Amino acid sequence: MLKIHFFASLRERTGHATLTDTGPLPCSAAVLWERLQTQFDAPIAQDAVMVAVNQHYTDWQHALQDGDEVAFFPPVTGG
Amino acid sequence: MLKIHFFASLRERTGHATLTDTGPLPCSAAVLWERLQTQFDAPIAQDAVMVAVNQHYTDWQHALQDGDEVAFFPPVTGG
Amino acid sequence: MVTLHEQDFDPWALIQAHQNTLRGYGAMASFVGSMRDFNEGDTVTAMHLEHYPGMTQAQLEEIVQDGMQRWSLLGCRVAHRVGDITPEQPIVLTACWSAHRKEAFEACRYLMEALKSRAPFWKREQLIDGTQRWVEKNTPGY
Amino acid sequence: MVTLHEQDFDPWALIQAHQNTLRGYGAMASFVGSMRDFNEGDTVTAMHLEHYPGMTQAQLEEIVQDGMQRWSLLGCRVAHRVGDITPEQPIVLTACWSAHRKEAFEACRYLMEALKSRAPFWKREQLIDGTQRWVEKNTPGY
Repeated sequence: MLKIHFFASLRERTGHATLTDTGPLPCSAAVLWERLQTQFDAPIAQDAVMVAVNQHYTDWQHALQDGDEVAFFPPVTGG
Repeated sequence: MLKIHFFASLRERTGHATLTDTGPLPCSAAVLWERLQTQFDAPIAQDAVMVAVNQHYTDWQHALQDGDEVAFFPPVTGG
Repeated sequence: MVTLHEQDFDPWALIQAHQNTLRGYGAMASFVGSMRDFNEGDTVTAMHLEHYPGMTQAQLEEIVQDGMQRWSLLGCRVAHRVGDITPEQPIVLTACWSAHRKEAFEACRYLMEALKSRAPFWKREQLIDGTQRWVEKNTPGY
Repeated sequence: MVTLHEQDFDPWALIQAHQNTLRGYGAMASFVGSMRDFNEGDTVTAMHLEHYPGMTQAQLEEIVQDGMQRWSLLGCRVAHRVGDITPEQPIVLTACWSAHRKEAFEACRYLMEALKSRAPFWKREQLIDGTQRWVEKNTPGY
């Protein structure tokens, strides 16, 4: 099981702050992203989406494990 | 007539905080420096001596005029 | 030291308090970013700063560790606002202490650039016409 | 704005007071140089800062004008101690305000480097063994 977070404009575009995924594991972050599309209000490309797993930046090839916390968000704009 | 100031280590090495020079004018700052040597405790080379005329940096070729305020000092070390 | 602030903070008080814990510094460089009431041609009346609780603090501490490894520093202080902000309030503080000025200047700027590209904060602007928008890009830092 | 101080000054109070006169800034970079109790292998107990009254203020104002011409700045604040100083007291403050961070960072560092090479100040150190010496060289800034 994966716990998924969306932040900022991606939270609004997906229509979700958090989701739970119970699909087959391990899978890459990219595969998870495709799997989630059916739950989005509209399809969203990977472009300009950042991925963090267990609160560390990673890439779309990262192999997700049961219990991981996965976050998707747009480029950061703090400071 | 020239009003001359010495600062920091040059004040101590020349033995003077201020001097008045009544030699022939115009003359260059370099010529003035040579003329002043007789009033120093010991000869002092131009090396690493900065020159300011009327409170602006200048060079040893600067032609001094009657009434000028001439300052000689070592490289600055503020900040 | 890294802190997140739900309320307005005084950058000078944070700097002074941190400096009181340090010895041997001869140089302190600091940066404070504040909210402007103007962006991309529009008047901005307020801002909301969203972040990723948990990841934010860890990322900022990692950035400080990177700076401490890269330069010879005696201390670093980073503070960042979250939540609702009004114009002229400070958003971010980075400050570095070192024996000599070169290290403090370079590390302070590095912390800001690293924070801008890596710390999980997102700004949402409230415009004077009542609409809201997410800030999409950062101003170049170099 | 440029000021010389015969007594200990609070850099944060000067920054805040100057900032209160400004509008539209989003970035403030500052540097504070403080007296260390250690230099070139020796313990330093006190310092005297000599300057060239008259030339000092004019030089500092010229440096600020150079910075304002070279970068798009909303304000600059420079302060410098003169006279007798004890360890940990601030010696110099440079601060710059701009719309975006690049200009503030670069101008603040420029002011310090220009001041280090052009402003007529000289430091005389009092060592722990009772002797005095003139500081002969600056630490490189870049």
